[in-house]
Amino acid sequence: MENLTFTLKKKTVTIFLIMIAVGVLSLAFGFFGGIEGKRVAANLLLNIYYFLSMGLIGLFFVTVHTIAESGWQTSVQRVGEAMSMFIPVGGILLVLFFVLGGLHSIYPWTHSDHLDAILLKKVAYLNEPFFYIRLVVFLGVWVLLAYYVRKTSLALDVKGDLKYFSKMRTLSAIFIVTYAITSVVSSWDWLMSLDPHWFSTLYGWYVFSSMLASGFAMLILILYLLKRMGYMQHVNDEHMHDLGKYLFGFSIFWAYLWFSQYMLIWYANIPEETVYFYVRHKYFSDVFYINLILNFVVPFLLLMTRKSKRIFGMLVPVSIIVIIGHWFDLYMMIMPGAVGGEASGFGIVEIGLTIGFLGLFGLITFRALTKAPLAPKNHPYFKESLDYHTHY
Amino acid sequence: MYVSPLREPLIKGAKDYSQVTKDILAPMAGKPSKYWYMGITLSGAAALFGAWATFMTVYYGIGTWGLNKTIGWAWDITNFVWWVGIGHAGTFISAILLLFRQKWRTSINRSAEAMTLMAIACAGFFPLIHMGRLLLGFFILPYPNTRALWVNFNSPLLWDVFAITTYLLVSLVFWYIGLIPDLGTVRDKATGKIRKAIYGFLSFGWTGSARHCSRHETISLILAGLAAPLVLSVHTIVSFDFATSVIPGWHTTIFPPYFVSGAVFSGFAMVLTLLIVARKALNLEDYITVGHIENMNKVIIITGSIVGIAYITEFFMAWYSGVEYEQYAFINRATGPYAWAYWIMMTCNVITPQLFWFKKIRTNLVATFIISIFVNIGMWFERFVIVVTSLHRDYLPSSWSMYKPSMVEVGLYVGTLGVFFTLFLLFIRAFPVIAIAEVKSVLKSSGDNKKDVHHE
Amino acid sequence: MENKYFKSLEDLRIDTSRDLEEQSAGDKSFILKMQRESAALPPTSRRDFLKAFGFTIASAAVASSCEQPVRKAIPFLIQPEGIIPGKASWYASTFYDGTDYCSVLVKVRDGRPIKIEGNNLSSITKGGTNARTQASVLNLYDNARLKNPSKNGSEISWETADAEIGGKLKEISARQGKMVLLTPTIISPSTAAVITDFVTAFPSCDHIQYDVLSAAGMLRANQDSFGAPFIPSYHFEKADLIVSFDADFLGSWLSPVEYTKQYSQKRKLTDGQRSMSRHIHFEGAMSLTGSNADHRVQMRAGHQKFVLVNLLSALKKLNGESSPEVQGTNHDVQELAAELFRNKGKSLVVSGSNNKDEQLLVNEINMLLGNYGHTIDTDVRLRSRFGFDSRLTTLVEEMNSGAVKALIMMDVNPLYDYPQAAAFGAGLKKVELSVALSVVSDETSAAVSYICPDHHYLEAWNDFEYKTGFYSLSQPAIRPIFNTRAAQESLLRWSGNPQEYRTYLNSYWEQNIYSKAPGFTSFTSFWNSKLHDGVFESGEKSAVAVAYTPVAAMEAIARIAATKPEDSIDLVLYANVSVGTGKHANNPWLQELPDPVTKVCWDNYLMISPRLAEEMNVVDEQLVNVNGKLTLPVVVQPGQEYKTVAVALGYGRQQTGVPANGVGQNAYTLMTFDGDNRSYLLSGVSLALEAGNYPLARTQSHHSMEGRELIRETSLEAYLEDPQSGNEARVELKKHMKTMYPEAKFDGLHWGMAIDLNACTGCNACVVACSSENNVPVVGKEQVIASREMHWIRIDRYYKGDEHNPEVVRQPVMCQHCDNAPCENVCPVAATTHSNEGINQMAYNRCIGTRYCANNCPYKVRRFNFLDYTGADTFKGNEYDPAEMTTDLRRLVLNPDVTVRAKGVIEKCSFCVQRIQEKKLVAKTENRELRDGEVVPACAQSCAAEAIVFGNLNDKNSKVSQYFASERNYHLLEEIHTLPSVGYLTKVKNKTV
Amino acid sequence: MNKYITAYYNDEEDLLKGLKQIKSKGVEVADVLSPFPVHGLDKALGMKRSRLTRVAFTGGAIGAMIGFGFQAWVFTQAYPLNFGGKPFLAVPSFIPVTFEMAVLFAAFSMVFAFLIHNKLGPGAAAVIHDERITDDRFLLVVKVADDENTHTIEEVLNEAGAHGITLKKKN
Repeated sequence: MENLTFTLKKKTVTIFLIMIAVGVLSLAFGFFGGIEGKRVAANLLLNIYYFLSMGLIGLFFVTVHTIAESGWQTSVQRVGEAMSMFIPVGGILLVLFFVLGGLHSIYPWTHSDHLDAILLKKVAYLNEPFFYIRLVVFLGVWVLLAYYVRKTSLALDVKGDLKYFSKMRTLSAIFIVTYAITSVVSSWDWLMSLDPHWFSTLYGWYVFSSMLASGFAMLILILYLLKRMGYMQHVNDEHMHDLGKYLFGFSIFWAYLWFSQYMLIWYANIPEETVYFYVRHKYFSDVFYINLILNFVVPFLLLMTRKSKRIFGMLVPVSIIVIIGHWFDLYMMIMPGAVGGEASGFGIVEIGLTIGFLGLFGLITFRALTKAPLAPKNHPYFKESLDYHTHY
Repeated sequence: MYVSPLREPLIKGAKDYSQVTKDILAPMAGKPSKYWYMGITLSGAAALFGAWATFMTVYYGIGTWGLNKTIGWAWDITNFVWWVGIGHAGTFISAILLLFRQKWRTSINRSAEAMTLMAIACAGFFPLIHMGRLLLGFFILPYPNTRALWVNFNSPLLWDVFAITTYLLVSLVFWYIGLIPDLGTVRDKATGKIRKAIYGFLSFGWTGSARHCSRHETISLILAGLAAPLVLSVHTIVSFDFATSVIPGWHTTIFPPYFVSGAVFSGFAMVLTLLIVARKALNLEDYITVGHIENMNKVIIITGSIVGIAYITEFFMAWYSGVEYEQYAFINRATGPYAWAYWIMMTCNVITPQLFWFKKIRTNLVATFIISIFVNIGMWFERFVIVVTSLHRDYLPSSWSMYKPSMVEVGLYVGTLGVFFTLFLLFIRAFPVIAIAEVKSVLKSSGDNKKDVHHE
Repeated sequence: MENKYFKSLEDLRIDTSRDLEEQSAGDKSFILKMQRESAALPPTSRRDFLKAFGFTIASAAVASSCEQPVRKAIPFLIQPEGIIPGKASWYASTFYDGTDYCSVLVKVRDGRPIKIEGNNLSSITKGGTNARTQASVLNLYDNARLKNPSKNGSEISWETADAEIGGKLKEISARQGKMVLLTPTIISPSTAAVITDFVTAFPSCDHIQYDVLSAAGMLRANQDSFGAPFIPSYHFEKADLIVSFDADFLGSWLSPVEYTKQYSQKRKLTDGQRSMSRHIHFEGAMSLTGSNADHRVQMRAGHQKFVLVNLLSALKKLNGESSPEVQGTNHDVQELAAELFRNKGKSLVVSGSNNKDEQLLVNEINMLLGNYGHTIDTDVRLRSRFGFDSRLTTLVEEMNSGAVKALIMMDVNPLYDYPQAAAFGAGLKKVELSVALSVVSDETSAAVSYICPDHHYLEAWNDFEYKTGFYSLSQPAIRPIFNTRAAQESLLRWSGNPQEYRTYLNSYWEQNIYSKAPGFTSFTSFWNSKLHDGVFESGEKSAVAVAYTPVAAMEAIARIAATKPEDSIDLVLYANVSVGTGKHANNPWLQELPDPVTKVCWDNYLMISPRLAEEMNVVDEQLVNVNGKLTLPVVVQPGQEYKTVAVALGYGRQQTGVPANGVGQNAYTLMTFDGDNRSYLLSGVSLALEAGNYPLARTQSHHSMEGRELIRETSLEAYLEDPQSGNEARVELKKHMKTMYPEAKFDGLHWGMAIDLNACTGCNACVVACSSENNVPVVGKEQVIASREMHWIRIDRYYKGDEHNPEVVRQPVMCQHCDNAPCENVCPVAATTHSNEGINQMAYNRCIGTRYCANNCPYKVRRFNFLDYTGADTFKGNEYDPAEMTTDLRRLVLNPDVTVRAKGVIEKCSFCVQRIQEKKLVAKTENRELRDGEVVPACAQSCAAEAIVFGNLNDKNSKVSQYFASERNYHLLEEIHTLPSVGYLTKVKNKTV
Repeated sequence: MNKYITAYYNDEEDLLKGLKQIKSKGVEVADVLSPFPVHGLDKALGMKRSRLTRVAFTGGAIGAMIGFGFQAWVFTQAYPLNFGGKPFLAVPSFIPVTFEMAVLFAAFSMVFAFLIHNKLGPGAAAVIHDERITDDRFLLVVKVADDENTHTIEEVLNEAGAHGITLKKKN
């Protein structure tokens, strides 16, 4: 049997630390380099939300497969668990961000002294105390569940008792149900309310689909890195193929929801809705198309064949493109409302901060991977996962 | 392939291949039972009622229905969407579960697909009959005509024409391609000459050659890959019928995924309704086990909960939007003259499926049967609420109105139910209700006797 | 791609315009040329063959689905003179039915009158019409028309009739037997002369004029006040303050078309007008006029006289005089008096009462306010409504006593509309010779021995002097359809004059009227000119001068002051704007016309106040018996005075035809006399609940705007301060009007319509005009109950505020012709698209009836042919035509320019596209641009208030563009960005806020 | 000419094992007939992966192009009409039909390719070696050249545990 204990090399840690340093420096540049505060705040929100969501998708990956009782994913389950360990970090950062002025700087509805007629109607929901209550509830639930899922999973591995397996299933069900609600509502709170006049019922699911695609891309990327480091040899082409199918499928799913939302608003052309895309067309037309190309056209065309899903040579570049693509998708969701058409931009702050957060996310995830064997050998479906081959 | 001992067997009883063939072909053999005759008489009578209603509609006009200037659609489109929704389970089971490697689909996919085809046929009837001038219905086809006039590609109804047609054709092909190996089995087991000739013709010359098998598997898989987005697209486009409009309660962006989810929800409910009866009547309890039922119930909880979240999202967003028309539309749903329909929908679709969280209930056949009927009813009312309650009080209060169905509309609905059950009863007699070849392929790994085979 | 097929009339026009430049040919050769051209289309190509092939394949279905050809298509063998196929002729004429008067133009297509429009040359009606005038063309094709002279129900020839009736008359005359000629008020000078001739020939003959809507109270009051019975001219356009006591002057009082014209002129705030009249209305039942008032006061119907006494007293006090007061009316009139006093000479007080004393008080008030000579003109008098009710009372007595030997009834129906119809009927049986000169079979014609059917007015010659010096003419617009004869001619014949009435009329005018018209070289040129114009206004004044004496008024005050207001339930009998007196009850358009207040059609009912309803524990449609005589369904009417109930007259016809027979109840049976006069008010009515319900057909069932900004409103005060007031939302909305794709541009024409909510009174004339112009089917009561009425234009009526005393607002709604039309997007077969002139157009023969467009229309203006209402369906035997609108006779009214829609097809307002095309063609042949105001849709044409303006939005100088540019302009539901081509101007009420 | 030997197994695992053994003896197995697709058989028989996916992709691409192209042609060239102020080239509106056309073409091109390529179709003639093939037997077919010794082959088959070894001739 291969080596299941992952050790983080110094060199790798150094790389992550350098990335974090780049992030800190560009943040400093943002604050002192004449960049508008709103833009810096919006970038912070973007990255915190993006990587927090990746952590959540990691947890989602583990839990959804647990309740679906599928066997194949057990061999990559640890990666998902490790990703989920970013949730507490991201959560704290998010709270800090809101508390330390982020909320006031980019959310128009917080300026309670000059609200217009429409916003006054929404005060019962869009007010700060309630916002913070929701924030704490969402993050609290996520952190607790991430912690317990991880703990139970490790216990199952150590003790091999099937009662942990059934506890795992219960926890997973609880997470899926709560996440179904909290992911939607949190996206209204943190993203949709940046354009407080605008509304779309699909929004929550749209954001979720975006995060789903990018989360799986990240999972593939981490798996690839692990394999390059010589670990995870039990993961074969078939597993990669399945993950590739997810990436392919979720990219199409994202495009489907994007189209549904866009087309319906385009079609009815009601000003209270079109205002959202109007601004995006006017000031962000480049990003508008980049978004579609990176997130739909590229994965759709490149991952269509069976072969492309089975080789890292194709899967990894596509994953990177998708991660970049959904970063732009979030950019599209956040910037017009938070910063506005004129003040938005793309430069050192955007790139640097993202690198920094990527480093932080990588560090946390990889450190989490060192804490447990890379494969849950005592998982009842682990054997199934090894003896796993598909014909398609 | 290794299968964890934790998993329950998908096929009960220690069967060998020959036994599987025998068991599944049994319902086709011999004379139909008394119950079969009773069933077909009843459903045939319902279909005749529908024929009368069709005549009334075509001859006297849509005025024989309860519609009016404000409410241009009611039972017709409600039934249409309901049937289309039911028609989603088959393809969902075959395509999406296949892509997600759910082996338990093999016992139910054949009948679910057949049900899909029948439901789509029933569904397709409503957009036709709802036309004021059915005889000119061919106008919706983009054919070259003397006026050089084409159709309106902006219209969701036109998209429906393409979507429903494509879905029907692809589902038919998908179902039939899957049926070919089994038709070979029927042919080879047939005793009469005529029967042999007919099934010989239908089996397309299937021999079971490894080459054919391999390509057959590939094509099934790609068809599944095509059918999966197709099945999403169909109900998505149906939802566009409403969501593209400007009517409060119709125009909302969540409709596409919410409709798809609702469709799968109602489709599984109908599959359950049928199969709980069929497995008993056809002695197929070993193939369609309680485990299968439980799995379907899990799908029902998930889709039911998604639908529930969508209901609540819509309601919240109507308030959040600050648009008075939106707000009124939803208040009116919950408290207006059609509030009863709304609460039936809420009870049947959101509350009752939650009972499936209890293992006792989701493994209880009677409870499952009852809840599946509830879901069927609830999903019908969901469409009724969307169609009628939204229309009857929209923008200008001067035009607000009420709707009451007429006997002719009842007749059309009952008629399609009659056709549906008639076709299903004929299907039982004409084709194997379970995919024999597919069951055999998982028999070793998931049969009851697997432990004897794998003693590692 | 070659452009061989006419995609629109556009192409057609372009093709032909070149030829027109070559030769300025007449219309006929132009059409021929066009046909020749279409015959010379290029030969078919392979693609055409394929298309044709495809067509053939579909032919089975096509054969079964094509519209049916005209059932009886008979070509002209010899083309009649003056008829050009496809081109309308117009004749000036006059509509007068004994109550309503209107100078009209008759549109005739292929020899059939198909549409009535107002005559702009008349300075009385000034091109305005009302619903009944618009509908009168359909009476021409009434299935119940009397088709032949008859005797006791069997057909006879005119010769026999003349011989028998003439002989009998001579015989009776010889023995000095009493004869009576019963007519409505005759305003025709020549007919009056004919009658004079008749009475001269038969000296024992008495001419009695009988008005169903009587003004005898006013006639008598004026007799006492001024020494002569007359009805003056009122000038609402000159009044700054109008106070009306139950006078429904926009609906039924005296001359509603004329008054609507005057009233709206003073109410508009367009064209720089910055002031408007203030209208205060006292009434018990909610009337059309009352609902338009700036300030409506609920007054028990029977308390009017007391309020008038108090008002007079208050006014006198202000004038330094004193007059008695009456207690117990709950109306403080001090403020009103002060306001009136401030507007001396610029105010107008009117009363709808038929009580002499009340009219005397009104005279005194107006005199005190100095309104005579300003807003009231006694020199030019209204010549209609000159009947004295007492004369009929005497007649009935005499008939029953057997004194009357011969009774000739011309255009009257006392057996239906006389309160003691039974007594009249009993008396009639004792009359030796009874003759009816009616147009349509009715209760009276059914009871007489001889029927000598008269022409319908569109078949007849006639002249009128509606007001002193205001003459007008009628001329036949069609040859008599049936074997009928002018009533005047019958009288002439029986009095021994063999002249045709036309000749008689001609010579009458030559002798008596011609002299009043200076500047004509010959009578023929005068005659032709006036016949063309339809009107002649001589400018003469009444010959009899009058002088006021207050004595009678003082006596009236004393009489009233001696009584006390009672706390009883009062019943108001009123004539509505549709069937009115019931004379035209057999007109399906009028039957299906929703009442402007209750929105009920096809029935009359008992309007009661919400409070009384609550006390009696009744709800809508529950049956209640009135005075033990009549059982009626209830309509709970917000704004109705607590103890005033009301019933419309004109229903409950029994012997005319389908659809009038049996529709509603005859409320004339409730009517009593108030002294000498018919009383439209009953005090002390008893109401008793009866078992059961009676469904009413109502086109609007929800009466609140639910707080939506559908009708934007402001007060005059606020408007003068800020013209945008009431319309602030538009400024805000304009800022948010973002779109995903650029707005469509229309080069050339972009049609638009503006509706001045301040002018619209809700009279419904437009609804009938639209039905008439556009062949809108009548669907009958059951279908209206099922909410399937077909009207292309409707007048939404909402109540605002308190249920017990709400404000009423109205809004005409038709297709808004949205430039971002939600309906067009969704039609799968492209049956409804946007024209390059901004019209939302409907291709009926492409429509397959999915109703998707109707669902998607936020305005709900699209109508669906649920059943075969028109008989245009392919299948036989499935027609649904309860109003018998598809008989061969009725179908003559169809406008050939507008497709008759088949079962299963959506239809809606087209902005009268046929009129647009017609005028465009005219402009093209005359080689000029269309002029603003040249194209007038039927609704705008019919509107006496001129509330509807239509024109080209691309022309910044057009009237509609100016309206659109107004701060008052807004669009219905503009927040959903449908970009309507119809704009509304905010309603401004002259009220203190 | 065209002689062949058939033999059957009762279990797919025996078949796969036997197949390996037979192949190692240098006997070419022409075809295996089975009641259901046996996993690993394609590899054992050395079959190439099906190219049906390419057919499907091509069909789908053609369908999409026809769908989109036709709609665009109708709305911008053949008969441009103003529907509710929408642009003539209303791309979002064209997506649903384009998608459906792509799926329809992909599915049908592939199904027809499958049927034609495999000579399957309504009423296509089938050589039924053994009626139990579609029930529970796994039959293998070994083609024999005219000059070949059938006996050795039969021996090999027998050794590999196959039953019912029969020599047949094709007409």
